[in-house]
Formats: sequence, C-alpha cells, structure tokens
Amino acid sequence: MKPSVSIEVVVLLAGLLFALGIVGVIIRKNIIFMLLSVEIMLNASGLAFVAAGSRWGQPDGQVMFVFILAMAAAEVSIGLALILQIYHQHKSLDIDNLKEMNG
Amino acid sequence: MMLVLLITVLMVGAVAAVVAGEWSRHVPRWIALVACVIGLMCVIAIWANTSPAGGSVPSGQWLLDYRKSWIPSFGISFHLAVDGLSLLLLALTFFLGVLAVLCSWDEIRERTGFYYFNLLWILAGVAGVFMAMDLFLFYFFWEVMLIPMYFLIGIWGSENRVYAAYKFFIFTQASGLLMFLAILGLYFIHGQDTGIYTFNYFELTGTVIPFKSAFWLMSGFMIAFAVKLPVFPFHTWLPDAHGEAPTAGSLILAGLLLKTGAYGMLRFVVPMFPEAVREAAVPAMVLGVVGIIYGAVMAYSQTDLKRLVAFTSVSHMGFVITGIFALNELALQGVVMQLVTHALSTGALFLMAGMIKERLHTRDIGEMGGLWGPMPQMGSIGLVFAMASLGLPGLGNFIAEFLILLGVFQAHPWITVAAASGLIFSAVYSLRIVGKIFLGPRKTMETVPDFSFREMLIMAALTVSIVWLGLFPQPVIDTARPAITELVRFMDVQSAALQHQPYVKQ
Amino acid sequence: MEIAFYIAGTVAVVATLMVITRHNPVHALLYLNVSLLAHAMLFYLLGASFAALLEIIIYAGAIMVLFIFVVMLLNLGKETAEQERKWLKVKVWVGPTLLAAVLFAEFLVLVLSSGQGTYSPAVVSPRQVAVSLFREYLIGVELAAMLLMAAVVGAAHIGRHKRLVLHRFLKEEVEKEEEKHEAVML
Amino acid sequence: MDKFLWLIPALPLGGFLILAFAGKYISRKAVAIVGAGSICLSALVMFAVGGAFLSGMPENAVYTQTLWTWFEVGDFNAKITLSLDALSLVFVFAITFIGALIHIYSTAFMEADRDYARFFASMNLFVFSMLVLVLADNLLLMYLGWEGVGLCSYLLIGFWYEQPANGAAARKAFTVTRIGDAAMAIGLFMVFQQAGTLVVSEIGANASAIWQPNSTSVTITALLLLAGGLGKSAQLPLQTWLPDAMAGPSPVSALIHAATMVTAGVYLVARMHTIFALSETARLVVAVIGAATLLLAGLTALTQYDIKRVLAYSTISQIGYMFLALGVGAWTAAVFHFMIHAFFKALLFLAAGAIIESLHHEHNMFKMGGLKDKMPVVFWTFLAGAISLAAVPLVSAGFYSKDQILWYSWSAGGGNAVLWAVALAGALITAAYTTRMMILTFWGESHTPIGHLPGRRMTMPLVVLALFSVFAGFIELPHNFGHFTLFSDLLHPVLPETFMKENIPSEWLFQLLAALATLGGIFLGYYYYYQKPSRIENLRRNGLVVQLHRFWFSGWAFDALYDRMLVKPFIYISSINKKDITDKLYTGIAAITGDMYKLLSRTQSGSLRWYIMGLVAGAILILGIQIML
Repeated sequence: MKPSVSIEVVVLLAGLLFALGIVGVIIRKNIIFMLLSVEIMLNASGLAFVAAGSRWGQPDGQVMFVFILAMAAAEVSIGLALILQIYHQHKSLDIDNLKEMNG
Repeated sequence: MMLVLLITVLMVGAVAAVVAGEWSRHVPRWIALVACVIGLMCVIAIWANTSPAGGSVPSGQWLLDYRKSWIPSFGISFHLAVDGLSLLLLALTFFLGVLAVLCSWDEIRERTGFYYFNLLWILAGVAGVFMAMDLFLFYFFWEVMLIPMYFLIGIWGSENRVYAAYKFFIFTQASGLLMFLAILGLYFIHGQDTGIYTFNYFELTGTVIPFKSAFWLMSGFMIAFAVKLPVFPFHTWLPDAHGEAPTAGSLILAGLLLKTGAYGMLRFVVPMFPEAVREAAVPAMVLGVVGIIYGAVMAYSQTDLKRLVAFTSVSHMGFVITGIFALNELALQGVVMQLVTHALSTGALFLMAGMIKERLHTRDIGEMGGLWGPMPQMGSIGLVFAMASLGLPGLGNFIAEFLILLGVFQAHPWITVAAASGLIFSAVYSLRIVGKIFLGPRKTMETVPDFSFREMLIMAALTVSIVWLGLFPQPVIDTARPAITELVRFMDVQSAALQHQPYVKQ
Repeated sequence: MEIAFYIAGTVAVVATLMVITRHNPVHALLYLNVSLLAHAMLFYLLGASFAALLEIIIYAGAIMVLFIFVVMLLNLGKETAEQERKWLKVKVWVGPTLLAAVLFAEFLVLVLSSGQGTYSPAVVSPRQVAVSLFREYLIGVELAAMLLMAAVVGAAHIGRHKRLVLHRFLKEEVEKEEEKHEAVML
Repeated sequence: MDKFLWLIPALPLGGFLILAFAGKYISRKAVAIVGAGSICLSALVMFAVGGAFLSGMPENAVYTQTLWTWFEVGDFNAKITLSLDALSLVFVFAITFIGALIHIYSTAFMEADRDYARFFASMNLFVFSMLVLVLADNLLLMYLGWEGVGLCSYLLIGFWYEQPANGAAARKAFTVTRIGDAAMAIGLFMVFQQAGTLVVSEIGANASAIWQPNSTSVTITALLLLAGGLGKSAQLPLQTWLPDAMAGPSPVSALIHAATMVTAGVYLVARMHTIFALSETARLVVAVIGAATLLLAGLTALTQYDIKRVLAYSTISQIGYMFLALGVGAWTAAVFHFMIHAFFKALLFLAAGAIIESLHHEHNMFKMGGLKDKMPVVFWTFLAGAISLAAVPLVSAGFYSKDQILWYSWSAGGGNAVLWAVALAGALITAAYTTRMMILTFWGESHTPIGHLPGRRMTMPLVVLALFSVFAGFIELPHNFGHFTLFSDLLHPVLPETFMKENIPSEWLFQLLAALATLGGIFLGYYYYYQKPSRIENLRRNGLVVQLHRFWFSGWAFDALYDRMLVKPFIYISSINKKDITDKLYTGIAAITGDMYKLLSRTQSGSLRWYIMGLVAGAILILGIQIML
C-alpha cells in the first residue's frame, strides 16, 4: 500500500530542503544555528539517496543514508565540542568573530 | 667503466668533502682538488688512448660506451657514451673544476664542506649531461646540476643572492620541465610507432615524427637549451646569477652550464628533428644575431663588472646558436671551438673580477681605474683576455668566431654581415673593460697586491690554454671532427631524402 | 496514500523554514525535531522503514539531545534570542535567499527536464540493507567505525577545559611579545 | 737563405717575450739592448735574406717557408706560411730598417720613463705583427698581423695611461680601425666562398677565372677589402683616429702612425691588386677616396697649431696620394711613395719629438720659434725631411715619388684631369703647410726656453734618415730624364706595369707644373708667415676665413659628425637600456603572479559564510552550464 509518486517530486523536495539548509547556513551568524542548518542539508541529501534506492528497489540508498547518519553523528559531536570551546574562549557564538584564518 | 668512474669520483669526493667538513675547514678543499685532478687525468688518459696517435682508434664516432639496465620496465638504462665532442667538453669540465676549486681556496671560509659538496655535485651533473645517452638519464643529470648551483648562489653569493638564485632556479626548472615533456612525448610517439618503449638516444634518433609534432617537441627541447645557453629573450637570468654567484660559481656557470645548452642542441635537437631544425634555422640564427648585438650593447652600459662580463657571454653565445643552425662543418667546428674558448676567456674574466673584488671590495668599474700601476701582471693578463673576448687573432676565440662566421657565410651571407657587427661592438666593450679597470687615473689609493702564486698559477694555465688554442687549434678540431662530420653527413642524408621524396612518390 | 506523502513533505518544508528563522535556539531545535520526524515519515512512505527507524532513534533521539545539552550547557536563552533578532535583518538574508532560489530554480529545470514517470516505491527490507552493508560495503562500515571512533576521541579531547588553546607557532609569538613587553617594562 | 725567413719576425717576437716576462727583473740597459737589439738583428737578417733574394732571384720570384698548419676544417685550411717577394721585401725593409733606427732613438728618448720595458715590449710586438702582416702568404695570417698591429697601436697610443685623454684616443683608434676590419673580415669570407682559398698567390693566379671582370661580386669583394685598408690607413671616411693617435710617444708616431702601420692599407690593396684590377668601379673608388683625402687632410694641416697634428694630417694626405696612385693603376708608384714617405715622415716625427722633448713637452708651433741656431742638427735634418715632404724639385726624394704619382694621375689608365688637378692642388697645399711649419718652428723669435739638447743616440738616426730622404729618390728617375727604373723593375714580378693612356701630353709639362705648384706653395708660406705676418691678421678679420679656418681646424667636423650620429646615440641607447628591457617581460610575469595572489588571497577572508556563498555560486555556475549545454 505504497503511494505512487513521481521521482521528480521527491527529488525536488530534497532539493528544496537542501536549499533551505543553505540559506540557513548563510544567513545565521550563530554557530549553533549553522550547525542545525548543516543537519538539514545532510538530511535532505539522505532523502535523495533513499528515494533513489526505493526507485530502483536497491538497498544502496539506505546504506548511504546509514553512512550519512554516521558522519552526521561524528560531525555533531566534534562540532558541539568545538562550540563549547569557542564559547569558553570568545564568550560568543558569532561566527564573524572567528575570522582568524584569513590569507 | 672509465666513464662511470668519472662521475663516481666526483660524487664520492662530494660526500667525503661534506663529511670531512664536520671536522676541518681545510680538508674539504683538498678532497675536492684531488677528486677533480683524478677526473682530469682520467679524461686525458681516455683522450690519449683514443687519439689517432695513441693506439686503438675506434672505427666510428663513439670512443667509449657503457651500458647497464636501470629501470627496464620503462626502458630506462644507465647508458653513458663518449665521442670527440663529449670528450672535449669533459676535459673542459674537469679543467675548470680544478680551477674552480683553486679559486675558492681562500674565498670560501664558511661551511666549506657543504660548499665543496655542491661544487663537485655540479661537476658530476655536468659530466653526466655530457655523457648520458639515455634521455631519462640525461634529464636526471640535467636536474642534478641545477640544485647545487641554486645553493651555491643562494648561500655563498653576494648581496642580492636570494633573488638571483630564485631567478636562476625558476628559469632553468621551468624550461627543464618543457624538455621533460618533450622527452616523454618522444618516448610515447616512438613507443606507439614501434612498440618498443625506450629512452635510448640511439633508438629515439631514428623516430619518424610528423612534422607538426616534431616542431612542438623540438620547441620543448629548444627552449630548455635556449634558456641555458642563453639565447636572446631568455637571457635575463644570466646577469643576475653571474653577478651574485661566488667566483667559482660564475666560472662554472659561464664555463660549463651554458655549454650544456649548446651541447644539448648539437647532440639532441639537430639529430632528432632534422626537418624542424631546417625550418627553424633562419629564425634561430636571427635570434642569435640579435643576441650578439644586444648582449654587446648591454655589456657596454653595465657598471657592475660581473654583470658586464655576463652580458658578453650572451653576446658570445649568440655566435654559438648562429653557428649551430648554419649546419655545416665549418660553423659547427667553430661552435665547438667557441664553447671551449669562451669557457676559458670568460672564465678568466670572472676570476679576475673575483680577484679585484677581493682586493677593492667592489664590482663597480666606476670605482676602479689605473690598476695597471700597482698590478701590471693582472693588467697584462686582463688585457690578454679582453683581447680574447674581442676576438684578436692568435687567441682561441678568433678561430672560433672566424670559423662560425665563415660557415654562416656559406649559408646566409646577410646574417654574417649582421653578426660581424658584433666584432665591432665586442671591441667597444672589451676596451671599456680594460680602460675602466686598468687605465686612467687611480681612484683608490689603498695598496693592492699583484697576483699571488696561486692566482698566477690559475691565470697562467688559462693564458697558456687560450694562446695554445689560438695558435695550434688542430688537436681540438681533430678530436671533434668525427662527431661533427657525422652530424653534417646525417643532415645531408636527411635533406637528400627530403628532396627525393617527390620522385619516390611518383 | 499520496496525500500522506504530500502532507509529510509540507510539514518537513515548513518545519525547516521555521528552523532557520527562529531566534530562540530551543524553538529552532524543536522545529528541527518536527522536520526530522517528517523525514522519517517520508522514508517510511518510500519503503525504507529501516531508514525511518534510524532517523527517529538516532537523529531525532540522540543527536538532538546532544544539541539540547549544549544549548542548556551554554545557557542560551533570551539574550541569544535578542541577539539573533538583531542579526537577522532583511538585508542580511535576502541576498542568500535569492541565491539559493536561483540554485533551486536551476535544479528544478534540470529535474523536470529529465522526464521520469511516476512509480510505486519498492520496499527495501532491513535485511537487504544489512546484507548489503556487511557484504559490499563492509569497508565503508569499517571506515564509518573509524570515523566515529575518531569523533569520540576528538570530541573528548576538544571538549576538555583548557585555559588557552593556541597553536604552537602562535604560542611562540605570544611568548615573544611577552618578552618584548618585559623588555619595554624594564 | 729562405730557411732563415722565419727569423725576421721571430727575433722581435723573442724580444717581446723576454721583455714581457723578464722586463721587471732586468736592468734598463739590458732592456734597451734586448728591445733595440732584436730589431737591429732582424734588420741584419733582412739584409742577408734580401740580399740573397735580389742576387739570385728564385724561380717564381718568391721565397716561401711553411712553419705549421694553423688549422684545417673541411675544405678550409690555413697554414702559418711566410712568403717573401719583392713587394713584401720593400715593406720588410722599411719596417726593420726604419724600425731599428727608431728603436735606437727610443732608447734615449724614453730613458726617463717608468715603464721602459713595457714600451719596448709593445714596440717589439708591433714590429713582429707588422712583419707577419707583410710576410703572410694567406689573408688569414695577414689578418692576424693586421689585428696585432692594431692592438700594439692601442697599447702605445695609450702608453701614458694615466691621462684619460690618451686612453680615449687609443680606444678611438682601435674602434675606428675595427670597423674597417669587420668589413675586411666579411671580404675574406667572400673571397673564400668564391675562390675556395685564402692563399694570396692562388687567388692571384686564378682571379680572372673566378670572377668576371667588373662583376658585382668582385666589386663588392674589392670594396670590402678596401674598407679594411681605409680604416688602417686613416682614409676617408675612417680618418678621424689618426690625429688623436698622436697622444702616444713620438717614436710611436714615427714608427706606427707614419712609417709602417698606417700604410698597411696600401699594402693590402697592392697585394690584392689582381682583385682590384678586375673592377673598374673599385679602382675608381680607391682613386677618388685618395684624392678627396689628400685634399681634405692637406687643408686641415694648414690650420693646425700642434706640430704633431700637422704631421699627422700630412701623413693622411700623403697616404691619400698613395691610394690615388693605386686607384689609377700606378701600383709601383704607390709603393715607391710609401717607401720615400716612410723615410721622411719617420724623420720628421723623430725630429719633432726631439724638439718637443727639448721644449718641455710644448706641442704648439706658435710657442716655438728661433730653433734654427739652437738646435742645428735637428734643424738640418728636419729641413731634409721637409723638402722631401714638400717635394722640392730635383734635390729631394719626395719629388721623384710624388711627381710620378702626379703624372700617372693624368696619364695612367685610370687617371683623369680632375684627379690630377686635385693632386696638383694638394702639392701646393703640402708645400704651403710644410713651409709654415718650418718657419714657425725654426725662424722668428724664441718663445720657449730650451732644455737639454738631444744626445747622439737620438741624432744619429735623424742623420741617417735625412740622408735617405734626400737621396733615396734617385733609385727611380722619371722616364724623360735618366729613365732609371731600378725600383719598379724590382717590383714588376709582383705588380703589373702601369697601363698608360694614349695621346698624353709631354711629361715635361707635368713636371714643370708640379715644380711650380711646390714653389708656389713655398712662396705662399714664406709670404704669409715670414715676410708679411700682418696679412694673417687681416685674414683673421674676415668672417668667412674664420669660419673656414674653424671648419678645417676641426678636421672638417668629422669628429663632431660621428659623435652626434654614432657615438652619442649608441651610448644613449645602451644607457637607457642598462636595466635590460627584456627583463621587464619576466619581472612583469612575476608581478602579475604576485598581484593575482594578492587578489585571490583577499577572498581568503576567514568568513565562513562567504566561503559558502562561493560554493553556492560555483554550484549555480556548474548547473547553469549543464542547462546551457
């Protein structure tokens, strides 16, 4: 009893979510929000993978989603640890305060 | 084995020098001297054994050959061979090597071990370049001589040394890269044609290449050699490198490194791309003539003695490229003579610039003058080499320039006429050197000692050689003859084949 | 059942939109959670029940908890919300939004021009996924394990409280400056 | 005797080597003995070899001796071969004999100089090079001598090197002659290309087979060779170096810049006469250049103050006569005039040197005067030289040689009335400036006190040369009286007979006119400078005369012209380009790279959001491209 949807719609949905994620990363100055937006983008790509997997009836899409998940977990743990340190040192989460790595 | 020995003696000497340098400042120079003298004696022994007078005369062009597989999967072998041309340049290498060690005797006081390591390593690279008969090996040695030279300029040079070292390195490295690409191109074209992938010189010379690719491959080689030589628009690294290098560095740069460019053209460019060379002959000769005149005019305007002499090198090397592309025996013999005599005469002028700098602590000829009074010996020797540089008959350079011009005249009279104006300009700058340094009123009143025994020895060796080459050049000409005639014959065969092609097709 | 799909999709989009526009971090987190649940719904509808489960357990469960911990730890409350309000001005967000819109539009054109028909999503059972994971993608699993390991160690290391974390070069500079300072003082 | 031929140049070379290497360590006396002795010995060998040559003429009238093969490449080979024929014998005689006298003179003249050994070393090297030049059997060896004498001339003009002016004069001499030499080198290439050899005798034997008469190639070859001669012999337009070359010591001026080296051009043209004979144009050019030069230099000599510059311009003028003779085809007359000129001009320079030395290095004739009684030996010998220069009829050697040229310039194959008229005018001018010089120097009041008088070692050569410049003319008497042709008979195996035109007026007429011209010139000098010096003052007030005087005094403004047209532009171009414009190309590339780096490094702002914007923009770009395609 599965819905019959057009693959374009699913992929477009993933694209839309991805675009929103990008907008989030760019417009926010707070690192936590940026990290959240990155999660959105990861999810969006995961959605695209899963959709592709289901389209062809292959498990690869979900496998990729598992990897994305693992990566997201690692990223979040490191990212949050960094956020903690940054907050301790700079007393702020403003990304623009961290422009030290310029050339 | 003799050929391998020539390189190993230098490399072993280099390592020994750097090790000995840990304990003593003076031991490295003795090691370097001994290594160079052994090498020189080996070359003389080879020469004596293979000359018509000395027993075993080899039948063809090649006198000695040594071959051992190196990286067989890519068709790379350790292949050294020597003909008359290589032998002359090898003799020059070790002769100037001895002089370079002698002239650094007291000049270099810091890090002597590493200094002599670099010096010997350069010589090993140059010797390898003159012997390598495998293009990969050739490129290997080509790079071997580059990096120690970079250190030599960059560490022991004068004020602006880092800039000069960078410039030298980038010019030669960039052009060397083009050559490497051309070598690879040749390797693959030959491999696809015949199914044999090899870097062997003798096999690659026979490669049949479509004209268009031949032209590009030739350009790759030519640019590398033209930068080294240097040919007119690529010469700008030379004055900086010469000006800033220590005396021995200038000596080796002028005497040997520039010669590798000419050698490469004679050994690789001409036999591998005969058609393309024929097509490019006139533009190349015009560049040569431009170099002759431009170098001379530039030399006239310089006030830094070493830069001045460097520009005279540009002018003299213009003769070389003009002669190579005349592609006849007279001009090519002239080129060989020019390589040898220019190394001696310009080397001597650089040595003298170094000696004057040790005494007056300046290279600015505006601050010299009237030095004949306190230093008549240096004055006379300086005069001899200034005259050599303007091509006075009786000194070696005259033979060289005369033969080149005579040969070029057979090919393109008008180019000779333009090149002959170089005779006038060379007189102008040479006399300026003599006039500014030795004549005129004294500028400084400090006492300057004349030659020491060691300096006298160096200069006497050079003077005797240049006069000897001027009066009895025949041994040199005879030694180079088989290589040159073979080259000319090869070109003639090629052009004959080209001319007959239409008939064959019909 | 297409309707379920569209509803879930709409919820995901709206919730995401809310995430990126909220001022208060906790609100944003909650919206993100909604969005993730909607994702799980979508996965389920696409026949990927295993993915849907993981989404809920790991993402909405574990990862979001981490976020909340951090937000609580840093005590980000009203002040942050005020700050966010100040930062989030029209001229700040309009440009990036347009850019993203252009990107999306291009994406739209590309996707629509491919012309695929509708289909019925195939069910891919957890078993199939597991077989695939531990056969073909075994190396990927190993790598993922290593990644997670590194992340744990890294997080533990970074998260330690140190007074000043500086690169060793910068450290030297600081020391030099201090020396200079001392010299001046003397 | 031909086995000893090599000794003639080898002795001076040996002298040079000894002085160059051991000059510092031996006494001044030994230096003098080696320096002068080597040339005297060489002269003795020359007399022995020359005597043998004249008494028993070898078959083809030439002694040759091959020493070794210089070099041999392909079909080119050059040997070190000496060959002595009548033409080179005349030159070798002049070089060694006059050279020996000048060396003896110099031992006294240079006595006080610091660099005694260097002087004699250079002089010996010069004699060696000059001998190689004239004895060379091929053009390449001749070129060796040719450049060698140039080098020695450079060294000796700049002998007193501490004055910058001397160095400049030396450099000018070398550079200007080098221009001619470069042309000559091209000439050699042409000769080799067309004849396949550079051996003079082979070229001479085959010339008519190789070249079509009056063809372009033979004319160009001849003119290129001529250019070398013009440079060395200071003929138009390369004459400017010789007056400045007087900066050298007087014996140098006598030997190099009067007697020997400057006549190398005459030797070259005479030696290559087979080529010149084939080209009428080239011969006409030679004659015209000779005529123009003799007139121009004569007029310039008339205005000079410096006694040595007067002599220098008179040298240019006399060599002009020789070129004129060569141009009209009077080969032997040119060589005869060369020999006579070598005697009297060497004499005049040596005497002038003695005067200058005695007057504490005073060169200005207007500050001399009244030396007739104070320096009798110098006066009488100088007078002997002067009458020869002015070609006083019958009693001077100069008359016999110059009269021959005047006559041939009308009547020989290449002669014509214009050339003759110019030569006649030149004779008048020569007489006038010679008289002017004599009167200003020896008559009138004394303006400068005399130092020491010249010693015997200086006067002896003067006397010998004076005897030769009076009596040497008698070995060749005109056809109409005496008809004694010892000299031209000697040369005829080498040089062809002079080809004469038909229907020429009587030779007496020409001799009369020549004598009148000389006497008229002497009278002019006498009238203006002795009898009525006030007339000179009158002339000075005339604007045109002053302008003309200034123009002539500057040597017809050639120096200024060359300076402005060649030297200044060259120096300007080279100085603006001192930093090397092509280097800009590479520093430009380096600078662009640097700028690009700076530009790009600005995008490395550290702002994370900008980086993401960049990413997005990149993605848009790539997708856009995908859509477009």
